[in-house]
Amino acid sequence: MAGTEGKAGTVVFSPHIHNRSSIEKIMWNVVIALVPAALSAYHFFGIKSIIIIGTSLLTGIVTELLMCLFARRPVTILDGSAVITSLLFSYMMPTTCPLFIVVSGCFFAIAIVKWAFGGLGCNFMNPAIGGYIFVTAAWKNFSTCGDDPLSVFKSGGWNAVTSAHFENYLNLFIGNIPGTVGEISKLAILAGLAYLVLMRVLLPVIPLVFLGTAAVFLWIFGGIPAGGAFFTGNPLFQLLSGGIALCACFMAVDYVTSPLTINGKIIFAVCLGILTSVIRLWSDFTEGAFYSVAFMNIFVPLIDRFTRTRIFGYGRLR
Amino acid sequence: MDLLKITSASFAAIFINNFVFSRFLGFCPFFTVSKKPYFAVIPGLAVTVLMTLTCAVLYPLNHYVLAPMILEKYLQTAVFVFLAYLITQAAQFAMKRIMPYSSGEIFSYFPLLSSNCAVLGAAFIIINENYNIIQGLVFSFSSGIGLTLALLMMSSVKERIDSPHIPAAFKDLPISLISAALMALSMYGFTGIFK
Amino acid sequence: MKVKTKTFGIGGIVIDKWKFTASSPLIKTHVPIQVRLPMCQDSGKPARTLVAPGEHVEEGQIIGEAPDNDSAHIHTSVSGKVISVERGSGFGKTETDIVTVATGGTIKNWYGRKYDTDDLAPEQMISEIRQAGIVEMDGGLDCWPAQTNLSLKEGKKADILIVDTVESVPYISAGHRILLEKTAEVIEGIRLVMKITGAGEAIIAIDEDKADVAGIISFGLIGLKEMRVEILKSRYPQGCERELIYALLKKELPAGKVPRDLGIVVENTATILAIYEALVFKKPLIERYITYTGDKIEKRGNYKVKIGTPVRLLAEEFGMPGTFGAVIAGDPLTGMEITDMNTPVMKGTSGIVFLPKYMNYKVLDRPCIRCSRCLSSCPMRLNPAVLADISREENFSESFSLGLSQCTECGCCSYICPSSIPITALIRYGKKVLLQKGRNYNGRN
Amino acid sequence: MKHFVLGLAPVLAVSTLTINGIGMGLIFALTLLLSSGLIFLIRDHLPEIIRNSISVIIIAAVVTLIQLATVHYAPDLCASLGIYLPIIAVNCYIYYSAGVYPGAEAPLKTFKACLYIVIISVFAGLFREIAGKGTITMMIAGAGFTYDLGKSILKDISLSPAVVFAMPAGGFLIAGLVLAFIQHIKNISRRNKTWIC
Repeated sequence: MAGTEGKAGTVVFSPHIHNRSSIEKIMWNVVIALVPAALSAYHFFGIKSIIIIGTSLLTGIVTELLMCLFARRPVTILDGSAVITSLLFSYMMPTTCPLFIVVSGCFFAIAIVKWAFGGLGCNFMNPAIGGYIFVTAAWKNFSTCGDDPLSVFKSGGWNAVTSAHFENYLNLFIGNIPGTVGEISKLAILAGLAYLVLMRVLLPVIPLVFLGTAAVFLWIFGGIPAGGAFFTGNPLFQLLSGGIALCACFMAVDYVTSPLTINGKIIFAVCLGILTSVIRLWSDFTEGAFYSVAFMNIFVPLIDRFTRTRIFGYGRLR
Repeated sequence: MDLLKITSASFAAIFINNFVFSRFLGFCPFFTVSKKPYFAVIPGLAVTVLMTLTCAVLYPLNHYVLAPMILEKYLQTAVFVFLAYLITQAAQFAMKRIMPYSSGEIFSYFPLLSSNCAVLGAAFIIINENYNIIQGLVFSFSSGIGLTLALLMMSSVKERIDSPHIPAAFKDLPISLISAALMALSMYGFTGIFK
Repeated sequence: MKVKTKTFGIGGIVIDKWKFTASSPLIKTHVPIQVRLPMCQDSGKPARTLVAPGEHVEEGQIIGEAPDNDSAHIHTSVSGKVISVERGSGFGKTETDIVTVATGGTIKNWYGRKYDTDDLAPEQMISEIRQAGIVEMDGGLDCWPAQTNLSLKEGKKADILIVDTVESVPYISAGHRILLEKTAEVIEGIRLVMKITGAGEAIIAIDEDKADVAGIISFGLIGLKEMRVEILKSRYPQGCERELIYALLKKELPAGKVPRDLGIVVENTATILAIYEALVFKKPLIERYITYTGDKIEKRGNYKVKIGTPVRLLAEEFGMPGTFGAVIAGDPLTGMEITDMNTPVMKGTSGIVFLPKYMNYKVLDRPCIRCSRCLSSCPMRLNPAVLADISREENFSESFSLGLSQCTECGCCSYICPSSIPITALIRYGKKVLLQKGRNYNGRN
Repeated sequence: MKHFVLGLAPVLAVSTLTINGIGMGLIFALTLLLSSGLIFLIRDHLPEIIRNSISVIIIAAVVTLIQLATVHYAPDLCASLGIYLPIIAVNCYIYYSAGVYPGAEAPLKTFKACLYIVIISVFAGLFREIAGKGTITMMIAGAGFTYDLGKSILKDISLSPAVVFAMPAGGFLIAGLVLAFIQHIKNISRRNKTWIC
């Protein structure tokens, strides 16, 4: 019975009941929330996208198994975290991506970013994002998409967007555009987020603040790089193109790599929004959301340290 | 316009050409930093002040003493190293006088001497790149801020990599190096912003 | 009529109540054939044993003398012969004497004569309460003796008496039944406690689940201006004194303080009834109401049992399910698991609960995924996962700023943790080690 | 061990080309050998108050000599090593083995460390160039060769090199992984002796 295991065995053991929530329930709920994006990828890209997703899944699961054996831990494939990482990683890859990049990125994500730190819950960076920044640094031309609306906008401005017929917001929203495997359909991503919120897996604080901040920032400064004035950006186009929706709804909200308290989450998300806009507008990279999450993940323990809640009964002594 | 250039140069020195993540300087403080952010920021700022000070001393020395006498080829390294050593020793002494209680705790595992390669590296980079004195000062100051940022990042991450869950093979230095790799990769996203 | 319900701030959990026995009336049990009486049933020091094997004892006789003012006397609950005095540990406490008495002899009628309490001074009443060995019978194992809770500093008076009838924990319903069936006695008891402490006001805090009680109490309070009823939201841990005070008065109890430092006295229903009986009938604490409950128990209900009755005898009398996960003394969230069925009912035992197998807590101790559920369920606004970590590593350098000693061990974090980390048990261990190292709540030696 | 690894920073910084790695390793090892040998000889005869200062000056002098020699014999190598050549003078492992940092190393250990430094530099340079650029460069003072693996072996360059290994992040990564491997072996064999000693 519950009680006499470990050091805690020497004290009275309580409570004796549990609400029977588990890591598996949370993780597989996230996997379910990721399924619509895969379906949309199949609908718009056909079998190519499924090959990439499948390769990533296989690599992820095999790597997880190997790392469990290497670290002499119980095999944790069934807890679903490796599946989530592989799915998210494959969603960030373009359909033209060679498979060896998918394999090596997914291996890096799970073996180095997650397991070198001790497995689930110990990593400081989201594994999928870690894999993404690795492959974009290693094989930039193969692992980023050249013809999605955001790249077209960045290289040619709004005229290029209209000439490529990307100005239809409905198409952008549904996903009838070129892009990476999972990020194209914002509808599918939002459906997944809605499912997670309904199942009480998470509070939508980070996605809303992240997208809101990015929208405001991109509206104010969006016209500057092209030589325009302030307040001439097009936040709707910016939010509907690129991977910001995927990033905000699935990467930034990762339990392990986001702050604990609500205040911390808000600070985190505001920084994410600003960094994403800065990288999108001025950097060499087209999509800043993933890089900004990678950068802010480093500061999460610091944010946690500075947003501790005031303990009940502290601070009002006498 | 000049101000804009200076600002962008200093931001580039902080984010893109970060001393730790792209120049491999300042390793010793970076890998020995503690988890308390206070203990990362104070030494970082001390190094910043030290770097600016060293630059302010060494730059005129190089330009007005060594260069006219055509000695820079022969004496530059020796003079720079020795002066930087003296300045760091003096700074350490001064710090112990200014804050006798906390500095003992901070600098016991973090001797300012260990930041010597960052201090000297800044001076050599300034000479190598033919910066003028203003550029040199801005560069060394912002590089110091970049080093402080790196220390802050490492102290933040220390909270996770000090945990007992890290596999035995990766404990301590390997995991710190891998974390540094991930940090460097994430800083890579800023390329192109400050040219 | 819509009553505005009050509750505490952040944290807490909503939990299924499983109050199967809320409608079963209080029943007096048979006198057991033997009782086992541990000499330490409260948070104070163990009592000194006064009897030897073979001696005859009368019901209500003091057999264990409290060494100081912060401990409680132990009385024998039956007349009979002392069989043995043995050393025994367990019950989550240090090793103490356990006196076993075999029943045989007269059964006293305590309710024969009513004593007059009007001309008793508060000090006299407190000494009578001490003589009766009354403790706070709120279900916790470390229950304070009542006289400690009631005696304020010299010359000081309490402002408010809070009567805790909340019972926010699952299963337990004895307090509810006491309030329902012994309303007059409880109100008289409240009057007495107010007289002892000098409180000018009494607030009876009632859970919104117990609407029937609220009506009856309000009816009983007609004409008593100094007492009023407050309805509280049904949330765990509403019964903890810190949360209760915050919910009712919006006052935070500072760290390291007890309610009586703020002029507040918190008493629960069972204790008030015991104080009433001790003062009016001069009856020591030898019986208490417990809830005997669990799945598939025919005779589950609220019973008046002699203190010291082994659980084995209760199980023989009321039956027990064929398979069960655990037997809990007290409530399932803060109580103690019984591994030895000879464990007696003690002064602090509020119930005996047979948990079904599927509900039993399993320690999986998976890695923490930082879901922050424990953080948002903690009523003390702590970070339980981090506290569990530092307790596990015995690294207490930051224990003060993280508030390790502020944990009330309510069990919300363990209940809600998806990784099934035994957070509460780890924190309890950490507090114990910290205490052994001689640190107090503010981290100084 | 910690000082040794941290002292490898200049090797990590320049080892994006094979020849740079080899050159840096040799220069580093030579400096270490000369300076710690000289300091070991005279150290005990110096009064304590100027001991460290003299040690620093000796190290700087040795580095200057080696720098002048490099400029003379291989100016292109000196140019590609850049600031990392003079920076060796404040390398923490050299300070450590010279006794400027507490806990000086025995001279025999310094020999071993030199050997390790050369091996590590060669392999770091080779691996990082092959993985990051797909070439092997052995050009020194205008002589030597550059061997393109992609063109000569694979013909069809479908497996493009991972640029990340030529970047600083790749240096960190390789160092971390190699170190982890060494620690793993150390844990398995459970030797009490430290790795380099």
